[in-house]
Amino acid sequence: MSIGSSDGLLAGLRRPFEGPNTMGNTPGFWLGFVAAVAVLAALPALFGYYAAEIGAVFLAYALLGVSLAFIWGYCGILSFGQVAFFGIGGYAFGVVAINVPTLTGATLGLLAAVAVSTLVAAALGYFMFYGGVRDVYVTILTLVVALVLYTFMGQTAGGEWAIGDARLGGFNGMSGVPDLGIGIGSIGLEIGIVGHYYVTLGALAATYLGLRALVNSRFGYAMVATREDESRTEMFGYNTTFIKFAVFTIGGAIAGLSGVLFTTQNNYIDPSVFGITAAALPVVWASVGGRTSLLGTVGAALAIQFVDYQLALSGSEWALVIIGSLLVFVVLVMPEGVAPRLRDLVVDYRSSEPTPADAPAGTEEVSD
Amino acid sequence: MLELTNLRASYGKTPILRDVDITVDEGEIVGIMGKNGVGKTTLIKAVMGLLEADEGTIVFDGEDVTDEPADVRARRGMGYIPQGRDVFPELTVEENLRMGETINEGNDCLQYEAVYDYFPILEERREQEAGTMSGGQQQMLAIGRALIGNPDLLLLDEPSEGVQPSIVQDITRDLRGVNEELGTTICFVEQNLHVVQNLAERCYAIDKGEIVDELGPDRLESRDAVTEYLAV
Amino acid sequence: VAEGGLVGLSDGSSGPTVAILEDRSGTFALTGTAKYRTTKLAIEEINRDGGILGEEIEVFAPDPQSDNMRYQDLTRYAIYREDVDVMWAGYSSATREAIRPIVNEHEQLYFYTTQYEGGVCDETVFPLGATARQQLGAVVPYMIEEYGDEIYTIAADYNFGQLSGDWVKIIAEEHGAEVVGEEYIPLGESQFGSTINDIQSADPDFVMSMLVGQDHSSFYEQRLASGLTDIPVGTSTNMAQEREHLRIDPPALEDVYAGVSYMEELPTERNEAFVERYYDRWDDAEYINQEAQNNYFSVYLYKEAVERAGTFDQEAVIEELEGGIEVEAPEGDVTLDPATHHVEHNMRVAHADETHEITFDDERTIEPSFLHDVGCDLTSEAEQTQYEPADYYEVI
Amino acid sequence: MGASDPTVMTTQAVDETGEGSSRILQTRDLRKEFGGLTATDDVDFSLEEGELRCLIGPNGAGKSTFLNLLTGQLEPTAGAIYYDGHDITDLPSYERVDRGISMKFQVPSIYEGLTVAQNLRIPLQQVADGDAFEARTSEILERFDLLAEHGTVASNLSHGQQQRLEIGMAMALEPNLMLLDEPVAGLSVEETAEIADLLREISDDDGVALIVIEHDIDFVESIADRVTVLDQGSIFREGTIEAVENDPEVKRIYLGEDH
Amino acid sequence: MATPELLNLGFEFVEIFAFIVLATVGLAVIFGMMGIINLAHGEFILVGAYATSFAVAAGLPLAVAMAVGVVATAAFGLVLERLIIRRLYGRLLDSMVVTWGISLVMIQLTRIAFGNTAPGVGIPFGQLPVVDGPVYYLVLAVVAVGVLGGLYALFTWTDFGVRARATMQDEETARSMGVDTDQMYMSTFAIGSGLAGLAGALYAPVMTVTPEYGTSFLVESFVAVVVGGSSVLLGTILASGFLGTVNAAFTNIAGTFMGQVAMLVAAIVAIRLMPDGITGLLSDLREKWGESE
Ligand SMILES: Nc1ncnc2c1ncn2[C@@H]1O[C@H](COP(=O)(O)OP(=O)(O)OP(=O)(O)O)[C@@H](O)[C@H]1O
Ligand SMILES: Nc1ncnc2c1ncn2[C@@H]1O[C@H](COP(=O)(O)OP(=O)(O)OP(=O)(O)O)[C@@H](O)[C@H]1O
Ligand SMILES: NC(N)=O
Ligand SMILES: [Mg+2]
Ligand SMILES: [Mg+2]
Repeated sequence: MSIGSSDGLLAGLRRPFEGPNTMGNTPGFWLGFVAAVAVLAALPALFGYYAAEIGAVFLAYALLGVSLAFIWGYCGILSFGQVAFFGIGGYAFGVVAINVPTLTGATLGLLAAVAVSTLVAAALGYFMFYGGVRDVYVTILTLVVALVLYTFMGQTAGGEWAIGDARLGGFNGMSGVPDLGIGIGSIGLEIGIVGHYYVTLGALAATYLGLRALVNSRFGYAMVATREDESRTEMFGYNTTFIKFAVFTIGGAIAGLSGVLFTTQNNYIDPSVFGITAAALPVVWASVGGRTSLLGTVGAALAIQFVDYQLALSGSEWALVIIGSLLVFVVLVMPEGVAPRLRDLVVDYRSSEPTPADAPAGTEEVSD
Repeated sequence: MLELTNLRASYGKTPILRDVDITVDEGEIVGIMGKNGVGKTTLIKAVMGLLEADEGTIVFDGEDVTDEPADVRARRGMGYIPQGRDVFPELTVEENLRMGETINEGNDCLQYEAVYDYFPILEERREQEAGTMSGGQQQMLAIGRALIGNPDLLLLDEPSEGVQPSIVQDITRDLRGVNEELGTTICFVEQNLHVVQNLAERCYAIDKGEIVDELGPDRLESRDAVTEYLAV
Repeated sequence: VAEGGLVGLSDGSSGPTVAILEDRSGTFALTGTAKYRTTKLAIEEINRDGGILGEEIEVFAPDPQSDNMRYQDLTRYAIYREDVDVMWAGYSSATREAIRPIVNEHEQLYFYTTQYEGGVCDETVFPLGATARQQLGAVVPYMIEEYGDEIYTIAADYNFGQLSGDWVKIIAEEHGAEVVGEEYIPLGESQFGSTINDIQSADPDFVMSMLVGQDHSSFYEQRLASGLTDIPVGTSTNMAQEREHLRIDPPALEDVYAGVSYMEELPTERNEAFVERYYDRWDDAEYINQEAQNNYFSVYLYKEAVERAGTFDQEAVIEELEGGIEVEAPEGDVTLDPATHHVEHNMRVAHADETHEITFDDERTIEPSFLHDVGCDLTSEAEQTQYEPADYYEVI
Repeated sequence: MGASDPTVMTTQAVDETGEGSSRILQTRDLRKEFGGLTATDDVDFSLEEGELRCLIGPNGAGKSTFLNLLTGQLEPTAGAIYYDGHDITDLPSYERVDRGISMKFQVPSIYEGLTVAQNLRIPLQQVADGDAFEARTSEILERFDLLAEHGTVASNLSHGQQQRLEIGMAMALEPNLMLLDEPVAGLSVEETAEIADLLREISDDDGVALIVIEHDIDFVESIADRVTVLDQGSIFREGTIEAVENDPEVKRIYLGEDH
Repeated sequence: MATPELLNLGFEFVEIFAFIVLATVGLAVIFGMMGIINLAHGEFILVGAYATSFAVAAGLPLAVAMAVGVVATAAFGLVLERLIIRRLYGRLLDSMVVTWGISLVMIQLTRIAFGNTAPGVGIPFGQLPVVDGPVYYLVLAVVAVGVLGGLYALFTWTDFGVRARATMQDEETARSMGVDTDQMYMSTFAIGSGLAGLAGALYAPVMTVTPEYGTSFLVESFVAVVVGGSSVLLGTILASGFLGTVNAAFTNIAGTFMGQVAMLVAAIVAIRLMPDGITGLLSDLREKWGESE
């Protein structure tokens, strides 16, 4: 359908990323977007290694959040187990990179980790969706999968639980995970603290743009239709089972990537990434930021983790109380999350101006 | 029995009912007809208390019930048959009927047999989950459920919708029967010409949320007089 | 992520900054609170008589709340932002492992004081707690002598428990005894029905318990309710850490024998004086657990080393620590082993009777670790490893 | 009808059983049981291309069930469905739609959260894109008198508008066979007439075959080529509206006396 | 297998079965009936346990203390329903997020208020003669079955039960039938909470009562509800039986850990094979073969 005001080269560039399924289809939005990325890119220069090291972790979380917003907000699949793919990605990288302690290992590790988490997501997705498992049962099932991994990894302390030189390490976790790197043998690029920060930032931005393009494509509409009413959508000739399967798998791949970025930052991963607290975090970011808003989720992830971090430094016992209350408050007051609420405000504000045929309308409308 | 004076109601910002005045006397059968989306259901819901009146008063049985919630009005003796198939889908047919007794805590309710006489299919399917009944069967269940409680005032929203012609005729006849035998006052919304003509003693025509005409028995006789408010 | 040659930003004052990352809430608060308090006590004592090299010691001590993620954040902050000269951090081995990569990457002087599985051989890490070999080496032979040679092991299912289990096997073999049954219990589990059944049917001469955490401590109530108290229990973890003998009503811990380097009940003048100072400073305090005492004396170890080095520079201090230092600890005099960074502790067997009265039956000093045997010598080569008994012994 | 063994049923066979080769839909011994209840009882049904057939019958006769079997919403207990001479009995719904069957449900089911235009896009993007897409969109909006509402969220439409939108969405797929379950239930006489014209048009101008379930007998009169009466799961009568209407048995079980 | 081992296995089953049932019933009512995914279920259990522990510490007899635990939790649930939960009906996933927030807050507040352990409660009734285990576990099993029976009667036979179920399915219509639906929601939620409190109270003697106490119930309860399926009470029994058997068998063969994992894996497979739970499968079968009553 027609896209708002579009002429000239810039508009041409924007076209694939815009449509009624995302909010911010204006030059103003894109200016803001570029500015935000620029600010994030400047942080290490301003605050040094420390900011880079902490920031990279937050950005990895944000990427995890995006993987959930995509499948939950756009296709109605609430996975409470995104951390499963996150963790699998992290451990898989560790296993490969520890066994091949060269740049080759780091490179292979990245590829292998994403591949493995994608496959696991595909397997689980096939298992669930082609088995007729639906809505809340998907949610609980994914949560249970994460908890199974938590329980299982927790007891891999014994020496027998090793893959090559890589000890799974049980509750103590897997330490000595090498850094990210690209190359063969010793030739190539070893990615240090600052480099790692930029890689993570780049991955996040690229994923965001990619998903924007996807949700505004024909497939994007199919996703939204599936979310709104599955049986109806099937009656319009869509294979909704496959759509959900595909979306879930893509989500798993993204989560796996974020897991690699997280693990290589800490050089360490332990089973707590599969625990219920960790499992709930992406859900929290998506609900607070607005599950139908990829960017809102990113913002929420960064903000919430930053607040949590500050509270941790202060050593305050009240950290969890505050985070929890915030969550309850937001969901009660803004069921759709912060970003869509802001969007609605803007729409109301502009309501005098004529809105395009397919301008966002109605609370169930997807955005960003 | 029922008296509405300049009643106004709306969904959010959009006003639906404008200054509606209606009176229904004890033992009367009053029809309300109108095209789609003119506010018939809204009116019935406002009477039942499922929608708050913005202005005006609703007097039932001599009491001002304007500010009472629906369940209190129901226990005062209002029986309601919603438009569409609002049976409790996961309760059995019998449990649905049992719900009908709530309105006067089971006192002087009809016997189930009485209802089963009207709609034999309900007895046949006593144990079936209501949600799996056919459209028309659900409609019959909804009517039976309202009758069980033996209400003083029966509110029906398009009882003929999706019901086969012969049973529409039966229902029309049965409702007259109920009205005569139990003295139940009846107020119903309809678009089906036959029902309006055969059931109503008196009829209001509603358009765009306003009462635009009132038809006595004589004018109800004439097909044209009635269809005017259903068609044009 | 590793990056060579970092310089942390320095805070104004020239005095030493000490990080105390000990849990005052969460799962490990029970032990962490006391660890924090004894460390503070030692530092306050030192500051009161003039500090170190005439400098006041400054303290950075947020509460990590038993959360390993928080530990990682706080460790980074302590190193980058507070530029700490030394840190004490963590109760569980899992916590230690979570921060070890960061500590090693920044070559940060770090005291880990919990009794632990043993084997850590890092150039800047000083694991001063009694090792499994020391604690089990004290209690297992004693139990074999007293009760017989059939042992049933139950241990927390993580690295610490697993390795402790291996040590029980090794020591049993050395003393001609055998392990007839073994079960590893997930941390957080608190129902022992099936475990107790299995023990009953194996009917060992005694049980070795390396259970960890309050959830596990309900084993003792269920032991009592199932009439298992006729089988004595040896342990390296209970009583001295989480004072089960005081938290649980008698006689649930009747005939529990703990291999310990220290317990608050230790009837020596030096200890009684220490205990008195502690409760004067913290009147709401509940108990001084074993690692709390380790924190206390290791602060004095650090002071001694700095004064010998004449500087707070970490490399120099570590060199002095490796110069063979001895301090008068509440548990008795202890010496730091230069090669392995571990401590020769005075090991005892503490026995709880049906009223949970503690008596100390046996006393000996034991080689801290097998690290010499596997060739860990941090004085000659800088390593970052954790060795395991399997690296040296034939573990069945 | 002489039902030959379904397993050997082929396009050829269909043609032989039917008069002429213009048969678009046929069922063989189609059966659906719910527990002890037989909702569809060995139905042999067939429909010509472009024909407009009305399906009437008592409440609970099995009309909706029969339609749901055709769309694949329900799995038959036994029997077979042939569309265009091909056995589609085991095809999933979405593949049946790909082959040109589309449906409107008994209760209006549109995407309540989406605008009219977005609703329309879901089926339309299946068959058109680019300028063709734009063209078809406005064409359908116009034809179903929804141009003014194209930006409105569907849940705020009136009952009648929702019915029109849903038929429009079904039409967007450019089907050869369209199934409608009580399209005018709860519509005013006026709107009923509009829908009637629309359906005749779809049948005559677009040559789409239709099966329409409806209780409003006046409506049925105004549109049907032929009428099939279902009762207790099986075909009770079939023929022209006049023939059926005047059948005393049909009066007894369905229409009632005063008709 | 020799008889004593069989007895032990049987005893283990009873123990686990009772645990799953008691952990689940409260959730079965709140999730299964009201469509609220209560991730704070564990913390409701926690309330029951703390109330009981402190009541015992205050010198009340155990039975009374447990009653206190149940009532306290029911009251707590009532307040929460009025303040927060009632805004979440029909918002399945939102309810999940909100209640998770609530559970975070509750765990931490418990820690801040009561420190890290509640006073211990001894195990009553001593030990069994034949198998080595507390008599108490048998008591738990009896209570579990009793509770399920009582609930079944309440929700299927009494007017309250029918009205409550009707309200959950279609509030507006229920109200127009004269049902005070607010009160239905409140009392149903209070019942669910009270049952959670009961679990907390009954297990206070057996498990160490820490702020994380509730989390050890959460997994079993959700898995059981989901595997049980739409008809919640029957579902709870069947699911508990199924999961309990798997868990007991594997625990007996391969230890606590394998028992846990085996149970979870069994649950995953079960959900895959029976997307609508055991009771869903049953009604499908009835639709295929059985009489349509
Ligand atoms: N929940 C709602 N929110 C907003 N608008 C509504 C809502 N329900 C109905 N409306 C609008 O209010 C108007 C009156 O609706 P109502 O259902 O009373 O009409 P009606 O006369 O009953 O129509 P019908 O004959 O189709 O039942 C319609 O224009 C409808 O679109
Ligand atoms: N899922 C189900 N389980 C049990 N019985 C069912 C189910 N679905 C339908 N039925 C029964 O099958 C019969 C046919 O139902 P169907 O909905 O096809 O009737 P219909 O002809 O559409 O009636 P109406 O004109 O009232 O819509 C009815 O008796 C109904 O109760
Ligand atoms: N070191 C321990 N007890 O984890
Ligand atoms: Mg209406
Ligand atoms: Mg039907």
